[in-house]
Amino acid sequence: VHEPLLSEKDETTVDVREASPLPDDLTREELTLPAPSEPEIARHYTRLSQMNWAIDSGPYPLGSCTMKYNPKFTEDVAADPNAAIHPDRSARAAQGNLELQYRLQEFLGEIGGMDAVTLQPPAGAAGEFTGIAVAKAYHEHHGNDRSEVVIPASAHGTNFATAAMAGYDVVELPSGDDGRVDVEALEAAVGDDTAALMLTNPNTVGLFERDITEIAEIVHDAGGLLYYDGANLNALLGRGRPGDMGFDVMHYNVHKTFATPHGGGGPGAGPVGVVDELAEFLPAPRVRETEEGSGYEPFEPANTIGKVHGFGGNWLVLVKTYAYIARLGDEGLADAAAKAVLNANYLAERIDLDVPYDPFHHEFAATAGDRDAADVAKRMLDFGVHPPTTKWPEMVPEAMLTEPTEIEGQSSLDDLAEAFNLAYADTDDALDAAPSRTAAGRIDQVGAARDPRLSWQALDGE
Amino acid sequence: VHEPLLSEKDETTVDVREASPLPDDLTREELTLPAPSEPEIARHYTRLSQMNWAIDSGPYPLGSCTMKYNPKFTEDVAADPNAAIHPDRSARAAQGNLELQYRLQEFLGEIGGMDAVTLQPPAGAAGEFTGIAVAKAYHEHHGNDRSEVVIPASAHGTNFATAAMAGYDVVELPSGDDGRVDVEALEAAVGDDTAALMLTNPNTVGLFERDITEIAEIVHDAGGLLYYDGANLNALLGRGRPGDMGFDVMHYNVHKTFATPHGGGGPGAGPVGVVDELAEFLPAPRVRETEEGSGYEPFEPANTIGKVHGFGGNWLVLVKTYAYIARLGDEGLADAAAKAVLNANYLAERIDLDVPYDPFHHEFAATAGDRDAADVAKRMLDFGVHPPTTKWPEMVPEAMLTEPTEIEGQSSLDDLAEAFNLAYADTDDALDAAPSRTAAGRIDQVGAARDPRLSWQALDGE
Amino acid sequence: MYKRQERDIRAECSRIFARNDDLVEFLGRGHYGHYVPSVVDHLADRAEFLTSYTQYQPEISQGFLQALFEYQSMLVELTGLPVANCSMYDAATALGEAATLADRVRSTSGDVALVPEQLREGKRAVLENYCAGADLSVETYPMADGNADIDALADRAGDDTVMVYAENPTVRGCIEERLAAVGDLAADADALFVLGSDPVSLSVLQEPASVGADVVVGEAGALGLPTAYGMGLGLFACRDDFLRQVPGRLVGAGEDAAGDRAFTLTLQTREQHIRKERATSNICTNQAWVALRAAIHAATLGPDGLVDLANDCVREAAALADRLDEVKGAAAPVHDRHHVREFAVRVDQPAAAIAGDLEAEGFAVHAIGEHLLQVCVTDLNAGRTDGLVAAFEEVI
Amino acid sequence: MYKRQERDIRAECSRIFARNDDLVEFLGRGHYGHYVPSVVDHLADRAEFLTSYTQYQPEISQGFLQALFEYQSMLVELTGLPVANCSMYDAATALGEAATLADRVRSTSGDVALVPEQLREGKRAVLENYCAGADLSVETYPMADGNADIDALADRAGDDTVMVYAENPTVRGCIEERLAAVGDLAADADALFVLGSDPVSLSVLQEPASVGADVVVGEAGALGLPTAYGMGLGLFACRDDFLRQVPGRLVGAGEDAAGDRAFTLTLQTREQHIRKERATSNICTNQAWVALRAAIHAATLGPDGLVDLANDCVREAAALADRLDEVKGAAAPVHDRHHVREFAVRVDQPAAAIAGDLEAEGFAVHAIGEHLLQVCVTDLNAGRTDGLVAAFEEVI
Repeated sequence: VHEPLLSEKDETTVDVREASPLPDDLTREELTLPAPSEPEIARHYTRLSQMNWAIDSGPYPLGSCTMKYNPKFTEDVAADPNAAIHPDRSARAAQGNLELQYRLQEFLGEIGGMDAVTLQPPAGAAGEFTGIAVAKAYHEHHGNDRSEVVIPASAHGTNFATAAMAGYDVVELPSGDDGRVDVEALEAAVGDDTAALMLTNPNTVGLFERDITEIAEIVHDAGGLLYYDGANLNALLGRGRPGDMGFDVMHYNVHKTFATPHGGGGPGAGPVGVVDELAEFLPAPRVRETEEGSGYEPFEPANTIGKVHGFGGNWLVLVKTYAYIARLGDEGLADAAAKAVLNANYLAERIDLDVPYDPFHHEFAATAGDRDAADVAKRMLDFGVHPPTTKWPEMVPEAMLTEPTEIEGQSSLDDLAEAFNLAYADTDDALDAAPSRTAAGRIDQVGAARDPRLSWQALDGE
Repeated sequence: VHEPLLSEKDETTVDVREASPLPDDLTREELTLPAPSEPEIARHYTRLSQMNWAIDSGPYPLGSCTMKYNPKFTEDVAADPNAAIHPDRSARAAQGNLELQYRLQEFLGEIGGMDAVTLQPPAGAAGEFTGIAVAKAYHEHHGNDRSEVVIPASAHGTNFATAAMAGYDVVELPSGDDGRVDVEALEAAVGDDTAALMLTNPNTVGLFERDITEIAEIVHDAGGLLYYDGANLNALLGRGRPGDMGFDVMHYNVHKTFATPHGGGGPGAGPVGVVDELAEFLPAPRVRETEEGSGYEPFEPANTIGKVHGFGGNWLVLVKTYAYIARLGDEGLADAAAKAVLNANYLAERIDLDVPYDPFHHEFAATAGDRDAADVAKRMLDFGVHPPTTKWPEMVPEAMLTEPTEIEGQSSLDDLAEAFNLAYADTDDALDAAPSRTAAGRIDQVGAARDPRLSWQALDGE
Repeated sequence: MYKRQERDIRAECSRIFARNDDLVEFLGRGHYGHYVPSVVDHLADRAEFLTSYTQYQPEISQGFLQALFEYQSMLVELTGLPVANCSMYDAATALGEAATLADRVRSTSGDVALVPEQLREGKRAVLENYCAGADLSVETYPMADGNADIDALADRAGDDTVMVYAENPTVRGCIEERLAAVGDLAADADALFVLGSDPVSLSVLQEPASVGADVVVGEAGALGLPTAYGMGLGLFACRDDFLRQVPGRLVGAGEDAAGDRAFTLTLQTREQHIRKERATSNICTNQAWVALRAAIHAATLGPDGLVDLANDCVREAAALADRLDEVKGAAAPVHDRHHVREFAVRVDQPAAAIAGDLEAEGFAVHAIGEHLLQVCVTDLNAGRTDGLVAAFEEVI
Repeated sequence: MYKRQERDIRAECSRIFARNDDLVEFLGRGHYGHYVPSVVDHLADRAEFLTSYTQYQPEISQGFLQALFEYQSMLVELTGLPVANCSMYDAATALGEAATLADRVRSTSGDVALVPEQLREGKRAVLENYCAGADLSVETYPMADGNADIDALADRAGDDTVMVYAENPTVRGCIEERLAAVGDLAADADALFVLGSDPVSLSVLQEPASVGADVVVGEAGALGLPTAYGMGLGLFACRDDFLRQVPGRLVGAGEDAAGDRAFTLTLQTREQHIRKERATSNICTNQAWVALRAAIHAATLGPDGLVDLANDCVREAAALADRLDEVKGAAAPVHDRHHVREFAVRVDQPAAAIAGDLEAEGFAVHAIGEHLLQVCVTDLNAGRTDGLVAAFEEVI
């Protein structure tokens, strides 16, 4: 299976200066790009799409990345042309969009147990950056010049990168033997320099941080803030709220928690919720009801950090988020979380791999033991499923971090388990040769990185 | 590649009487059907779709069936919820739909050179039935009780079946040596009993009936009507109009001529155009401007044959037809026809098979000679294209009736030619074993017909 | 005709369609709108389905063939009959094809197709055209309080009868209470019993096979299609005996060269492209894609959802009739029967005028007689009945 | 929060969005709407694209990887720079990332990012937040009649400068006439020259590489996206030297086990999931699907269509400015430059009041100063300029 590059089908060069009303010194000379017909375009992208796995193809149990089915009707809601207005309209002329933003702020606040929400961050990592920037603004506003952010070793890479981007030093907190935060280590790590502790709960091996109340107390006593990474919020819905556990700031990953499509990498959305004390630092604008209560208006929080996106973030994604939450309601969200946990536990029970840490919730980190987790994953491709996240988190050797999510039925979980078990038990040769039933064979990623060819121009003459 | 039946994934039985507000003697006892979740449904149909060739997959050169690319925007036009009204609305409340119907009637009349058009027939064959019924009503109205319809041997099977459905005897007209209507044979065949001659022009081997004026004279002199089968109208656009050639009745195949999607078998639409003398017999209602000219109204032609569809036909398809014609305009339609002819001639030039009849227009009937055309076709599947229509028309031995249409570019025509040539030159064993690269191997159609299993219920216990 | 940009055509058509009045439709009479879940559009619109041709090369058409096989299977369950084709154009043409089938399989015994007195005009008109070619005449039998008048039918049916047609629900939404008697009468006359219905009603009403139906026709577009200005999906199912006389396409299961199950169009020797003037029908292009939509819609509902939807159609109709009955000058339902979705309303004033006044208030209903209206309620307009009742009170 | 049916939510949201006024928007300032051909939606909405995840298993993700590779290639052609990533969130965050790149590659020489005096507020605010973490300060350089004031910039740029940012077209739609001079100044200061633009403008304007741009950022959502209430697609391209310092994802061509060309995410050691706090950015989820849309849109236009579109943006802006200039009390364009899409208008009366009055007439324009409006015309609203001119005449 192979589809030529568009440039291999056709390249057309236009003499720009001939065509342009502009003086020659303001224009380029020519432009060379493919000029396919609509039928050629349709076939090109149709074929490409057929060379691509998706949640609509089958199981996609990427632990922590959380890939779940996206209800189709949310696409129709977001496609409403009335919603696709320019962001620079006056508030008076954009009451519909402002109302939806307001409603979603309210939904998210309620779900997270947070007092104020911004929808602006265009992805989870942007949400982290926003949250940490808000925390920083808070400390600075109160005259505290804190320099460190504490992050458990098992945390997402984004946590570390975010803290660094915000100008903080990172203090890495080793995991306890049970896979959770080691409270004593935490006590040792936090202090006057601690701006925040960033925590994922359930954590990245699916374990609930049982000592969360104590953890919150330790951080707060040191004058730090507690940051909730929303990556695993989907496991908690209807059973607990970060705000109620003592978290001060959090971000929501809408594609992980609220089934917005991931689009092969994005767009996402990473709204941030905070407790009252931090609300005045949130990005501008937020949306509130007008005083007369007859409409909605944007407003600038008193000590806003400014902006984290040129406009209001990834609007179309936010609309889908709203539609998803409205569809499920409290009851449906709680069901989704419960079923996600049930499915993870059922699947773990059915596979032959060990799962060192438990009781886990919506995901589990199995270990491939003396097999290479990446090889096992490649072999799973041959059995018609997408494999789990591999070799992460590092606390589990040859980890296969698995999250089937609530959407899989029993037969699909059984298929997944079978793929796990067949691949895990397969011969070394079979694993080395895997995948063998896919559009492309095993790709030499080291080679690709050694000699980067990042455009069709770079392939010319090959 | 295999996707289980929905019933193999799940079957759920509902106790209808328990649930129903109706008395038990008016209801069924139970209902047993699959009850999949939305994710399961999405995956089921996504996988099924991926097991299906389409014009968006690649070349689809089905001669006479005419399969061409359908511009995507026409789907959006047809999806307008404002257009999806109930057919029983008053005319006053349906002015938009009536206007579009009126405009399309006008477009089609102009394209065909016809004085009056009905949009009601829901497919080409239904158009034929309508046209022949109109012809019959015309004859009966004038006191002529004619019993025969003359049809060239090379015509579509629908022509014969239509004439029989309308209660006519079929007189089959053998083709002349040049593949066209034999004028002498025609003179011998028509007479007082002739209600109509049904003709496809260009005919089904792509030849233009050069003697059309003489043919028309012969039929008209005998008191018969000349029926134009619109299957190949796409070859004539911008170069000739059936009305100008002496045809009295015609149908339009909108998916063949105006690129409406064929939907794996339908829906289509088969509008019928007639000359003035026949307008009073068309199905009811048609649409006209109101006398004040401020709006549109349905009306019943004076001696209407009644109805050929419960309502106004396949509305969504008609909307796409309108949008397509509006997009291309006269110029674009003429271009499409010219390019279709050019493409057919280019392709014929590139293949190693003989093409006995020429000069052909938009399609040609190659002959596989001493190879079995159906086997060659199966082998072509392995080379990534859809094969042409095979073994028809019968006047060409082992015919491969090929119509690339205007949408293919040169590289795609070259791919097609290569598939033709590779398959045609392949070994008998390879042809027997073909196809070998498809989701299913060669299917035993004789066996399937011998032991018909037409539902999953019929498979139970297997 | 000058060439225009797609953007301009979209804008133009959008303007044209906006000229349809913004009405709440309480319209039915055999053509129904139910909410079509979004997933139906998204899946049926996949290019591999929408832009494919008839499955002449089954090896690369397994997906659509399987979907149509599943559609046929759903109809087999709903009708209790073992054979369902993979679509006709609409209910009216399916009825026409049933008549020509009757003519073929019962040709020695007569030339009359009996249909109920209360029947959609358009459906009857289509039937007449199909019957004309087969030299059949269409005649009616009377109805009694919205149901087939069994006694009158017994008097009428006889040696000249090749087909007896009944509908359940009837065009006025009434549930037939003595269908088995109709079936018996047809059998006694050696006529085919052709029953008209739709897949939503069939989810709860008596199984056609159990009342002796030989053929079931109807509007399967009640699933999967919006009202779409009358576009439809002809349902056609029948007994095994008629397998080789069925009009339209059939998908069957078979085997491929490797012995694996595979699907294919089958029994094609019935069809026009092979049998020409001796074909069972001239149908070629059918409504395959609409059948796909109906199958997807049915899957989203599942049997529970189908039964719930049908039951709601019964309950909502009864509830709305009760409310309209309270309006002074209106009486509903006219017929003392159980109803599905719709029912007739008797009004003191001229019905056409009232329908016009209701339209001015933003509601569309049928005027079906001098003093008869008809009102249809489904999940789509059930939330707007308050407005309709208020409008009735206003205009009567 | 109670659970609702999809149908009810669709109806509710439809009602909510209908509360946005029905305005003809002449709005731009860096965020543009062009007509997006229907085929873009149909193809990008294919579930295999829309519902896929990041391509961590390239063997079953070749389709999206190739599409992104083609997107990168298109940007390489448009910018003349050899490296383009496969998306950032939007123009503002891409600018922020450019600043942190400058900080990393030029960290020894200073801590100032120089930006034009005339710059979108929001873009600057985002840049400030990115700079804050890197201890950079954002400072402005003056503009002269809508272009960078080269002399003032020469005075300002120096050892403390790590980056000089310019836009072409500027936020007021002016085409910069001395970009090469800006590039020289930046080079002299050993600062990165970061140029902001968009793919439509780049189709005709000077190739960034030819004027010395080190990095190009901007809003690539001018292709493929409607205005979408500000949702965007961050364009990011740069010189080869910075390959291992690029933020965001890169798709590269490589080989599979059979030696066939295959695509994969590459140079991932730059990224947060491997490099953690030493990553080039914290970006993870990006705008891949929007990049796919932009690539499809560009393919539908082809180079001819792109150049035509850009040229129309130049012509329409000039024509509209001429017409508004004739309105008494208005003068346009304010700057004596060539414009793409948009231009400033000086009005005698207070701009905010006039913008409000225009809104009441159904037209949205920007008020950008006490007596300054800004008007943006593209293919989407070019057919409505008569109305805008008439409204100007009415309200002024």
